[in-house]
Amino acid sequence: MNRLKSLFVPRRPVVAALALMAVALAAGSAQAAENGKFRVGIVTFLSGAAAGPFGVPSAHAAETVIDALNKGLLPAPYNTKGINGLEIEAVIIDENGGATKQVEEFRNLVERQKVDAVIGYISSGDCLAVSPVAEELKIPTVFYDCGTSRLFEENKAPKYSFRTGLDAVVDNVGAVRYLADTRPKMASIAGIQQNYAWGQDSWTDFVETTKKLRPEVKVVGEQFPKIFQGQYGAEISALSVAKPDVIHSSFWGGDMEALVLQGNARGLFDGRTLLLTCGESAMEHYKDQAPNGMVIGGRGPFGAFAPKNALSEWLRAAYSAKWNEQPVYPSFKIVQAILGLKAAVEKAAAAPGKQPDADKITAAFTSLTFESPSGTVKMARSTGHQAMQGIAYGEYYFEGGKATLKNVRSYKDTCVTPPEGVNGQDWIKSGMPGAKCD
Amino acid sequence: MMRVDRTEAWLLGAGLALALGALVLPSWLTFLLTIAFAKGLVVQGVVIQMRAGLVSFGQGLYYCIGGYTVGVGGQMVGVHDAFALLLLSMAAAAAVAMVLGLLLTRYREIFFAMLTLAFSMILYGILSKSQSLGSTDGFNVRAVTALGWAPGAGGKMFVYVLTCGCAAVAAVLLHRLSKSSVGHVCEAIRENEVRVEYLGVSPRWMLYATYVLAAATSALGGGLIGMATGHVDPEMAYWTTSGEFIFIALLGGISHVAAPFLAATLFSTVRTYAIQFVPHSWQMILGFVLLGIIIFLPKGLWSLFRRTKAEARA
Amino acid sequence: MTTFIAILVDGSIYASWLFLVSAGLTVIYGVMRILNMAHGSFYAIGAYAGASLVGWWFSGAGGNPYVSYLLLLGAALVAGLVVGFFIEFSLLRRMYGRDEILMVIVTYALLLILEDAIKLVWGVDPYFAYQPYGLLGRVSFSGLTFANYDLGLIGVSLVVGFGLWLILNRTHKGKLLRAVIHDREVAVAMGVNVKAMFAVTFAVGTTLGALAGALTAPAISVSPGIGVEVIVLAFAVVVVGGMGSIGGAAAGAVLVGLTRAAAVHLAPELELFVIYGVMSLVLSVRPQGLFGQTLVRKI
Amino acid sequence: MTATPILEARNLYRSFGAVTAAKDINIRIQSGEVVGVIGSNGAGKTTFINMVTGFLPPTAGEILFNGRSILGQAPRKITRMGMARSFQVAQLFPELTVLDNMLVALSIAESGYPSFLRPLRNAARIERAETALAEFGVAAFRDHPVTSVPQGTRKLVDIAMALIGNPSMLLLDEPTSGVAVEEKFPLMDSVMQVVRRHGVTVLFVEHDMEIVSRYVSRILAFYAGEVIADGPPAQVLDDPKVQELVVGHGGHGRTRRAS
Repeated sequence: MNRLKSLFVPRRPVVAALALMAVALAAGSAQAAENGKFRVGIVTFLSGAAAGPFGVPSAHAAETVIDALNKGLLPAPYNTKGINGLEIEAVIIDENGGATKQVEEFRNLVERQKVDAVIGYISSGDCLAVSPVAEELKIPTVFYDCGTSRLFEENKAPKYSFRTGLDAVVDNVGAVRYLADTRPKMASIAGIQQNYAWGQDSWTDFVETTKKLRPEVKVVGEQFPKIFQGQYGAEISALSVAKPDVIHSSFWGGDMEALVLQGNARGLFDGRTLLLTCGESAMEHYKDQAPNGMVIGGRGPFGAFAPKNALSEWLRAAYSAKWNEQPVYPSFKIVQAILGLKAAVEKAAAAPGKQPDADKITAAFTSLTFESPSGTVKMARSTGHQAMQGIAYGEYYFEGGKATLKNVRSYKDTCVTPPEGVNGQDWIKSGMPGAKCD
Repeated sequence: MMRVDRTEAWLLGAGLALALGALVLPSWLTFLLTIAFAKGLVVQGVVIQMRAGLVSFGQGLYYCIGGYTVGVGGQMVGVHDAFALLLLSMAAAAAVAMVLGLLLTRYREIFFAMLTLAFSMILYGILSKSQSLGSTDGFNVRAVTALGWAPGAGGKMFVYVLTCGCAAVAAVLLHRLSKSSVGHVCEAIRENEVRVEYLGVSPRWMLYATYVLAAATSALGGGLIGMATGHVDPEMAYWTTSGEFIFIALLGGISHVAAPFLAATLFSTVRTYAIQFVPHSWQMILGFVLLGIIIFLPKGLWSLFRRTKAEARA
Repeated sequence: MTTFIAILVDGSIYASWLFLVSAGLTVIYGVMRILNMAHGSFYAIGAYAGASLVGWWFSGAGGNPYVSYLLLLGAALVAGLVVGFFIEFSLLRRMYGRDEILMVIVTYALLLILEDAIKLVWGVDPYFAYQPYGLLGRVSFSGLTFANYDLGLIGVSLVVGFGLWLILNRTHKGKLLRAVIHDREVAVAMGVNVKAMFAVTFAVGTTLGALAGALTAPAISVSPGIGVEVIVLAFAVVVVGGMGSIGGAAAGAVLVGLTRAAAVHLAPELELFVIYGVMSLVLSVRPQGLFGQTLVRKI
Repeated sequence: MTATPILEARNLYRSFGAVTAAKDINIRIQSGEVVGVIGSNGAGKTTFINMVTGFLPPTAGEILFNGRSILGQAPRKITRMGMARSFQVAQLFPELTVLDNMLVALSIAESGYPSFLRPLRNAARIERAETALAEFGVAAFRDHPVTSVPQGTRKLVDIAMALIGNPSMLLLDEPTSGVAVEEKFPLMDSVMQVVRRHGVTVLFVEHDMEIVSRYVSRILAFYAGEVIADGPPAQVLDDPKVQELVVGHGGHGRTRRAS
């Protein structure tokens, strides 16, 4: 053994292996994007549970809109080709696998793929982890979906990080306002949330807002099943026993659809209102398995809640022509991010066909106002890095074989967004001072 | 005893060369290597146990403890010194391992594997419930200092050099362990536990020591990864993370102390390219690679080097 | 009282689901000593197969809606047997006699492959097969409403459990199988064709997994990742009950199911820990699980 | 026989469910004796060794080693007190070399707390291990992995490992089982030579009457968990009960023919 082992002193192998790996890595490292194209990293879930409801509709919409932009097919003001005349080249990356991996992949995107900007991130954990790296690497990064309030609380002076989606506080303040307006007799609420940050935060925001707007309402039950549990037999019984008037849930994806299906089959929603803050994302899936009158939201004026304008009509038509289904809110959100980036770059550019540097892009993006399928977007919070928009809720009805929205109510941005520099949770607790709702 | 043998000289040399590489390597590569070597350290924890015949499907537990200790130390306790944080990580992991080890060392084989998995999932559950620690979103790790010096903008470079240093020193120590009496006794336990008992030493005590040592080693890796990525979250303790460590351990094999580092580098590289070129089915590629290794290279990639050497000699 | 009944019924429904999910896992382990990490993928395959077949039936192809139950069973049977035999034949057959723990890792690789294969076949969009779920109506008692389909699940798992028991204890093949479980070397010496036995066992195990998936499909949205969530649960149940024991899986399922239902109703914040808590507790008292046998080493 | 016996068993009982593997066993062995244990399969010989070495707790009874009770002690503790054993099937570390097997045994014998950093292989240890291997005539297999050495060599290594801690008493569990017939006597010769040189008290279990009677001064005959005879070989082997229950059952004619 002694002699055998000494045969294998790892001299050359180590060197050889390292050399091999270095060669492999170097060979694969892409040439800089100085190929006359504008290279964008797109990061969204292509696998795992968030792929179906969010990631893939986002990736599909990104593909559709980037394709159309490169051909100059979008309506004004985006009828110029590509981004500032440069062809857009997208590098799509799977967001699955946790924050550590995402930080690694983000660095690869920037340093090896030499992307000019990154758009992406659904998971709040990924946003929180990536944002400081974006600042470190000085690369314009647009977070399009994650809703955590902590994004610009941990990254207090963002320069390269932008969020064109809304803070999750907006979802729940809007939800309570909708219930207060449409369900004046509501006396008790209960919640069922996935047991992770999103679900916990959503429920806290919802309950605290309810306490301020409708102090007489009682919280009669709360359930926190494990995320992706899929079976809610016991939770549904527990909620039935609690007999709430309104059941609030921040569920999404397969969990949400399973909850609706199982609860509906067991009569949980008979004579009660179910409110789903992410409900719009599965609008085409419920069919007659969801109760009519179920309140759903789209995390802003997105998807079915988007206003009628040239851009939203174009998106609906182009998306359904290509993918055979209606675009849902994540599709709208990623398009909004891409268009925001285009607007910023073109504002920063000295001349068409020229690529402004990252600092110019971010300077132009800050406090930018741009058009999107969801209407006009103002980057008006977190000193110009956080989009500010209103939100809408409505009731789901399945009639004549078609899903429709009724009783849609929109709440304007100033009604649901905390003032600049105020933490969302603190704002709610202090009774939402300064909210303008008319 | 303190003489440095050839392997050790090579390990230290490689560590030094790689650390100096910080000057010339592109920064994405140094980052990839930081993660790979730090993961390699976590995998060393898996490998130490594998040598003794135990396969932990929950090494993510200590990886996560290491990462969170660095995070909490910087964010909430106010310890910013990298060395102090890493020592704290290892101490925290060792403390937890000392308690859990009492129970776990009663189990072998898949029972051990499943119980380690369960404990790691319990930590995942606790962290997911802890809103003050950011629940499932986790939280960001503060930039670290080194003995009063703040690397500032060069922070990532510093973490890279630190990782190279930790990896090299750990590799030397683990190399010594593998050559030591305990290292061989652990192999003997894997082969025949009853006989070890009859020779006059407690296999359980040996496994206990191994378990605690493995925990500390993995926590060191976890701490370094926390510093490098600047973020920690409960996913670190999820069982699929531990699965990845086993993957890397098998990729490298357990016969040489450098193998986990090489395997981790290869793993990161393969995965990066798989994600880039086949974003929809990179897991499948990993699965086939794993099967291929089990079937064709049962002793890990390292056996390739051994084989070519042996053939050259013959 | 309502809460108590709710715990009992919810617990039983959940337990019967857990049993269906873990029965295949424990059968495979008992006979082949393979702790199959890819079991969740077979569950997912069954769910997808069932959902797509039922979806097709209701999207105009079919007539009688009640046929959909047969379609679910058929889908599980075909998918489970085909995939099971294929994997046994192409992969596992080459690996018998290897270390137990190595087989865990082999099946882990299988899990990685199957998860993406499922995605390649069915895509990431969810599949629905909700019609069979509502078809049976619901029943109300003491202020609670339950779906008859869920209650039917209890019956199905009783049938599956009893069927397995019957096969193992009352048929010749089953007795041979028990001989293999008890002592493989002796069984080989007795002339039992262990290879064929293994192939059949594996296929039966995967079919049970697929059956669990197909029967669950109507109540859920069949989407990527459902398999991975199931596997840890099934492990917990099997480990609690004693690996390789059918009765153990049943006992484990009942214990975990009732405890979890009780937690949901009485202490929702503990729900997340219930399963691992039960598992750690049982194992620290009885390392081999409730019904497991301790192996005494001969020296 | 007034000196304290090195090993004494008093009223030992052991049952496995309904099966009684040891029934009221009373044995006293004096230092320096070489005692043989005979009995057919299942007579309780190995159970006796397992109980004495702490591997198996007796259901009832008392075991004294050098006058001290060792009941409830772990095998490693008993080994450290000076009672070593070998195994019916050689218990080695198959993937390690013969030398490494010895070195592991040696390093454990040297200290109950082996070192984490000091190498297993050092000159002094290797020399001692080689000497021990040479004593048994198996030094040639030094660098072979155990899996590749013949059965007889494995048995010898197994015994060498038991002896390396300088025990005062050695229990040999069927040292010649699994060994080719023609190797049995040479193997026993070399074993007995070494143990005599070390002055170790030996108790050995053996099927083969001829081997037993050749090397021992006293025989214990086991039958169904009981000691049915105890005395010098000639006396025990002539005992009609032993003739009927042990020798008749053993079917050891083959060894006789071979020799």
